[in-house]
Amino acid sequence: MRKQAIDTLKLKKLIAAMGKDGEVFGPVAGEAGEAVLGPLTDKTPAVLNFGNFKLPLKRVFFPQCEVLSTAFAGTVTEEKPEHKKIVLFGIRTCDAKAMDHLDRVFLSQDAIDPYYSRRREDTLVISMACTAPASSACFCLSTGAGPSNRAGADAVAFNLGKAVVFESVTERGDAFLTKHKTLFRQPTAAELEGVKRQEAATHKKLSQQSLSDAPKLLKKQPDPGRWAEVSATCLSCGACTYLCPTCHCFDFQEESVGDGSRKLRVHDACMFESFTREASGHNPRADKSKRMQQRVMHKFSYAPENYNELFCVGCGRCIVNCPSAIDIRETIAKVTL
Amino acid sequence: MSRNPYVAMPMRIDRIRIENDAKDLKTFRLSFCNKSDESDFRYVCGQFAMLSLPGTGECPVGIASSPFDKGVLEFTVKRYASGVVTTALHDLSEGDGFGVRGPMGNGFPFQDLKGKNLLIVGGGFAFTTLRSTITYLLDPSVRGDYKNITVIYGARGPGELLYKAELAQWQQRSDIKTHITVDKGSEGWTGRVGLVPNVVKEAAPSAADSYCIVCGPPIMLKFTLPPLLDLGFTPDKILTSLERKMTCGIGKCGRCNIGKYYVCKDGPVFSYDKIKDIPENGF
Amino acid sequence: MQTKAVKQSAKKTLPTKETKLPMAAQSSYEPTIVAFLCNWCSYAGADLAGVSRLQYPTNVRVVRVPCSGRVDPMYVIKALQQGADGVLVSGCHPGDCHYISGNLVARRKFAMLKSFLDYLGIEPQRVQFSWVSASEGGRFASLIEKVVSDVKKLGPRGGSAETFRRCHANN
Amino acid sequence: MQTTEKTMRETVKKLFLDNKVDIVIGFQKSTVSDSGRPFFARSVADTDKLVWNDGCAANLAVFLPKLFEKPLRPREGFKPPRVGIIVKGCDGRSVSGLIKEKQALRDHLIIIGMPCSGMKTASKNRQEAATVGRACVECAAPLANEADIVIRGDLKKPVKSGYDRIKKFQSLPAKERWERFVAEMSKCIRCNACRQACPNCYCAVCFADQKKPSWTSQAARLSDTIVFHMGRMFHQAGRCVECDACVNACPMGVDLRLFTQKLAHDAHELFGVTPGITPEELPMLQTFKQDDTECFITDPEEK
Repeated sequence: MRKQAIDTLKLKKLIAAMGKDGEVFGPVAGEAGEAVLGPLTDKTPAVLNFGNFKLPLKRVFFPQCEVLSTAFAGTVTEEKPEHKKIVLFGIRTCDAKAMDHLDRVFLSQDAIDPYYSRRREDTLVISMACTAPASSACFCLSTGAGPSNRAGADAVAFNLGKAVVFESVTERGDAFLTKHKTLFRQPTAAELEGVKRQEAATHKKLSQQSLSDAPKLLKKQPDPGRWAEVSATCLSCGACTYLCPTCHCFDFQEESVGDGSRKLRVHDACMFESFTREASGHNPRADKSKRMQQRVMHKFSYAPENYNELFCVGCGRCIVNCPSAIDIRETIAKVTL
Repeated sequence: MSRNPYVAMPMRIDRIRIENDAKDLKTFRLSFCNKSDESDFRYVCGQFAMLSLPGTGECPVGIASSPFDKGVLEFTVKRYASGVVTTALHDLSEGDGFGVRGPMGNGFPFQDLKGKNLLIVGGGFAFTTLRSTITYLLDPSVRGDYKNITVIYGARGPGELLYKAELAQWQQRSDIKTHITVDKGSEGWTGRVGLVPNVVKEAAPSAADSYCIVCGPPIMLKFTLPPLLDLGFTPDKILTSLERKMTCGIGKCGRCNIGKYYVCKDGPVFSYDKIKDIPENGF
Repeated sequence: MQTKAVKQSAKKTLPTKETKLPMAAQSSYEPTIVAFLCNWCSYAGADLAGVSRLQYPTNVRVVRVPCSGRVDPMYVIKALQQGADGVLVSGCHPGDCHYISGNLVARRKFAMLKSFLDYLGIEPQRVQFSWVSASEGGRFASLIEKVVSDVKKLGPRGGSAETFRRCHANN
Repeated sequence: MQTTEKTMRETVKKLFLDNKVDIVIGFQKSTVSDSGRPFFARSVADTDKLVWNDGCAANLAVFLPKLFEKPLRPREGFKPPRVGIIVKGCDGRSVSGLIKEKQALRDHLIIIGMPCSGMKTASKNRQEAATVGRACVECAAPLANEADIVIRGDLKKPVKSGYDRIKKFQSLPAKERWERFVAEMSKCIRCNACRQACPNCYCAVCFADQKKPSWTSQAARLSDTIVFHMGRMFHQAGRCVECDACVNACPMGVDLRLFTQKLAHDAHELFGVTPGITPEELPMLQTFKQDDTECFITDPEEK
C-alpha cells in the first residue's frame, strides 16, 4: 500500500496520461445534469462531487446482454471475449466492493467465467471515497462496506478539494502509481491527516445501525407468514435486482437472426415469477413471498455462508428505485424480529 | 484458456428409442463429433449435462449411460407440452446433431460407497441416472468393490417402465436383486403392483453397512423417506438427487439455489442430512 | 441521459464482435408483404383472382386466418420486427362476417393499432387494412398492387423502422 | 391535508370496528422520504400508520386482481376478502376498469375516494426535488366517480384537455417520431416495473413471458424491447386511465406517457370512450358499433 498525492489542477494531465493505458471512463455530466459513467476526455472532465450512478458498475463487466455464440447452418461459433484495456476512475467505493463480491462468483476456481474474467483483467479500477451519502437510502456502513472501503478497487482516491490522495490497494494499483510517478508527489502530513478526518466525518453522516447479525438471525428460518407480510406490496418487478450492484442472476436466450441464431446471456431477476418455473409447470417459488425470501436470504444468509461476505454493499439503489419503496433493511428487521 | 463453459460441444444422434407407451420419453444415444471432446468428457454416474439446441435453448438432463460405455452418451428426455426445448428435441431424428454442455454436478460418491451394501430406489422418469449407476456397478471391473445390490424401481404403469430390456436382464442375474413394481397393473402384467414406499417396507433390506440411493418425484421421496429411516438408514446414508430449473449449470446464474447450495454445482446428489432442514427442498 | 451514456460506453469498451450472418443478396428492391387473409372472404377472393388469371405482384406472403378478428395486433408487430416491409390484414366486408361480428371487433382494434403505429413513426402505408369479399378477385388484385406500390415508394426499410427490424440490425 | 389524513384514518378505523373490511389498501410513510408507499392495513391497530400527503402517487388498484384471485384449489368455505381501498381519481378509474373486466368484486370492495390535489413524484435523478407529475397536471377527473365514501378536502381543478403534447408530437415528421420513440425505448432495462405497476397488467402469463410462441425475449435488445413496449402499451388501448403508474415505477425515467396517452386520446376521439369514466358495459375493444370509423380502411378502387 502506497500513498501518492496530486494537485487537483493536475488531475487532467493524469487522466490524459491514463489514456495511454486504455480508455478512461468516469463520472461525467449527463444530459439531465446527473452523473453518468462516460468517457473522460478534455471536453468531458470528471465530475468529482456526485452521488452515485443510477446504473450499477456490474454492467461494465457483466453487461445486461452479451452474445456467447452464433449458430449458422449447424455450426456453432464461440464469440470469444475480446481484449480491451479500460481504466475506471472516480467510481464509488460501494460499486467497487460489489465487484469484489462478483469476483467470488464469476472467478471461483471451479468454473471461471471467461467473459467476466477477461474484462476484469483488462480493467484498472480506481475508486473515489465518498464524502457524503448519495441519498438517505445509503447504508454502506451497515453492510461493512463503508464509504472508503478498499475492496474491489486497485487504488482508492480521496478528494481533498485542492489535492487528491491516491492509495494503492493491489499490485496493479501500485504499478499505476509507479508508472505515473512524475505527476504524483508525496502527500503532506496535513493531507494524510485530511484523509483521516474526511473518512471519520463521512462515517458520522451514515446510518450506524449494523446488519452483521442478519446472517445469524436469518439462519433461524423466519416464519413464512412474516415473509408474506413484508412482500405484500412487492410488485414482482426487477427494478431492485437489475439495479443492484451485486445481483448476478442471468439467463440464456436464443435469438433467431435470418437463417441463424445467437445465444445471448442476459440479466434475469429472482423476483420474476418465471425465474424458476419449470417446463413441467411446477414452480418452487411461485409465490412472491418465496421470491422475496430468496433475494434477501441469498444476500444476507447464503452468500455469507459461502463467501463469508454479505452480498449487499448498502448503495440503496433497491430502496430508491422500488416502485413500492420497500426497504431491505426494514424487511430484514421485520422478519427477524 | 480453458474451455468456455457456456459453449456446447457438438454431438450427433446415433439412435433414438421410444421408452414408454405415452411416447413422451425418448432415449437419445449420441456420439461425439470431435474426438478431443470424447477424451475430455469424463463423468461420474449421477452427473448431468445441458442439452443445447441452437435457436431454441437448453435443458438439463441426467446422463443415462455408464462411464464404461465408450464413445457414446445416452440421455432420456421427457417431453412436456409447455417445454420448448424438450419438444424440439423430440422432433429430431437420427443423424441430427445438437450440443451438449457438461458433465455438470457432483455425481454419486462412489468412494464412500465402496465395500457397502447398496439399496437403489427409483421412481418413474427419475430412473435415468440410476440406470447409469446400476450399469456401472454391474461392470465386472467394479462389481467386486461393492457388497449386495438391491434395486427397487416403480412406475405408474407397465407401459411407463424405462429400459425394459435391461430390467429383464437384471432380473436374470444373481449379483443384483431387482424389485419392479407399478402403481397400477394392466393386462398381461404379472409383476408386482404397489407403490414404491410399500415395496420398500416389504422388501425391507437391511440398513446395516448400507447406503441408499433414492431418486424420484418429490411426492415419492416424501413417502419413501420415512420407511427408509425406519429401516435404520441414517440421513447421511440416504443419497438423493434434486431437480431444479437451471441455466448455467456451473453455480452462477442463481436459479437452482436452495439454501446455501446450488443444485447444479453442489448437487444434484445430496445426502438427506444436508437438505432435510431446507424448506425449499420440495418434499 | 444516463443509459445512453452507459450503453455507449459499454459499446465502446466492450465490443462483442457479432458475426454478420449471411443474408440473401438483394439487387433490386422487392418488398415482402405479409397478408393475413380471412378464410371466408379475402382468402377466397385471392383464390378467385388466381383462378381468373388476374395478374398481381408476387411480393405478398399469405397467412390464412379464420377471421380478421383472429388477427392479434402482436402478429402485425411481430411481422414487422421479423423483417416484413409491410403488413396487410383483410377480412369480410362489414355485415358479411362468417362469425357475424368478428370483423367489426377487428375494425375497432385496427383503427387503434394503425393510429398508434403511425404515431410511433411507422409509416401508415406499411400497415394496411381492407375488406375483400369472396367474389372480388379483381379488388384483391388491385389491393395487392396498391399495397406493394405504396411500400415500394417508401423504399427499403432503411428509414424509420430500421432499428426495429431484427434481421439486419445488431441491436 | 392533515385533517384529510385524520378523517381518512377515522373512516378506515370505523370500517374495521364495524367489521366491514378485512384489508384496507392505503399508504404508509416511506422509510427514506416523506412520501407515501403502498400499505395493507389489516386491523384497527394499523390504521394509525396510514398517511395521506402529496407523495401518495402509487396506483393501489394494482393489488386488487391478486387479492380477489380465486385459488386453484380453494379451501372449503373460501370467501374472497372484503377490501377497502384508498383511491385518488386515477386509482378510482382503474378500480372501475377492473370491476368491468371482472378482476375486482364490486360487492367485496369499499372504495374510499380521496380529494387529490396532485401528487409529487420522486425524481428519477436523485439531484432533483420531487415535482407534481404530468398525469396530475393533465388530470381531468381528480375525484373517483365510483367512490362509496368520499373524504372531503382540497381538490385539484380538473383540466379540459391534456392532449396538447400528443398533438404536438403527432405533428412531427414520422422519422423524428420514430427516433424519439427509439430514444425512449433505449433507456429501458427491461425490469418490467411498468408492467408490474400497471393495474391493467394482470394477465396470469404476460405475452412477453410466453415461450410458445415466443413474442419477445427478456433480452434487453432494442428490437425486443420495442416489441415488448409496443405490445404492452397496445394492450392498454381503451383501458389506459392515464394514471402514470408505469411512468412513476420506471427506474430509468422512460417517458411512456408520451405514447400511452395517445391510446387514451384515440379511444376518446375515435370511439368516445374515456376508460374508467364512460359507463359503457363492455371494454372498448370487446365491442363495436355498426357505424364505427372506417377512415383507416384501404380502398384499392379509390383514386
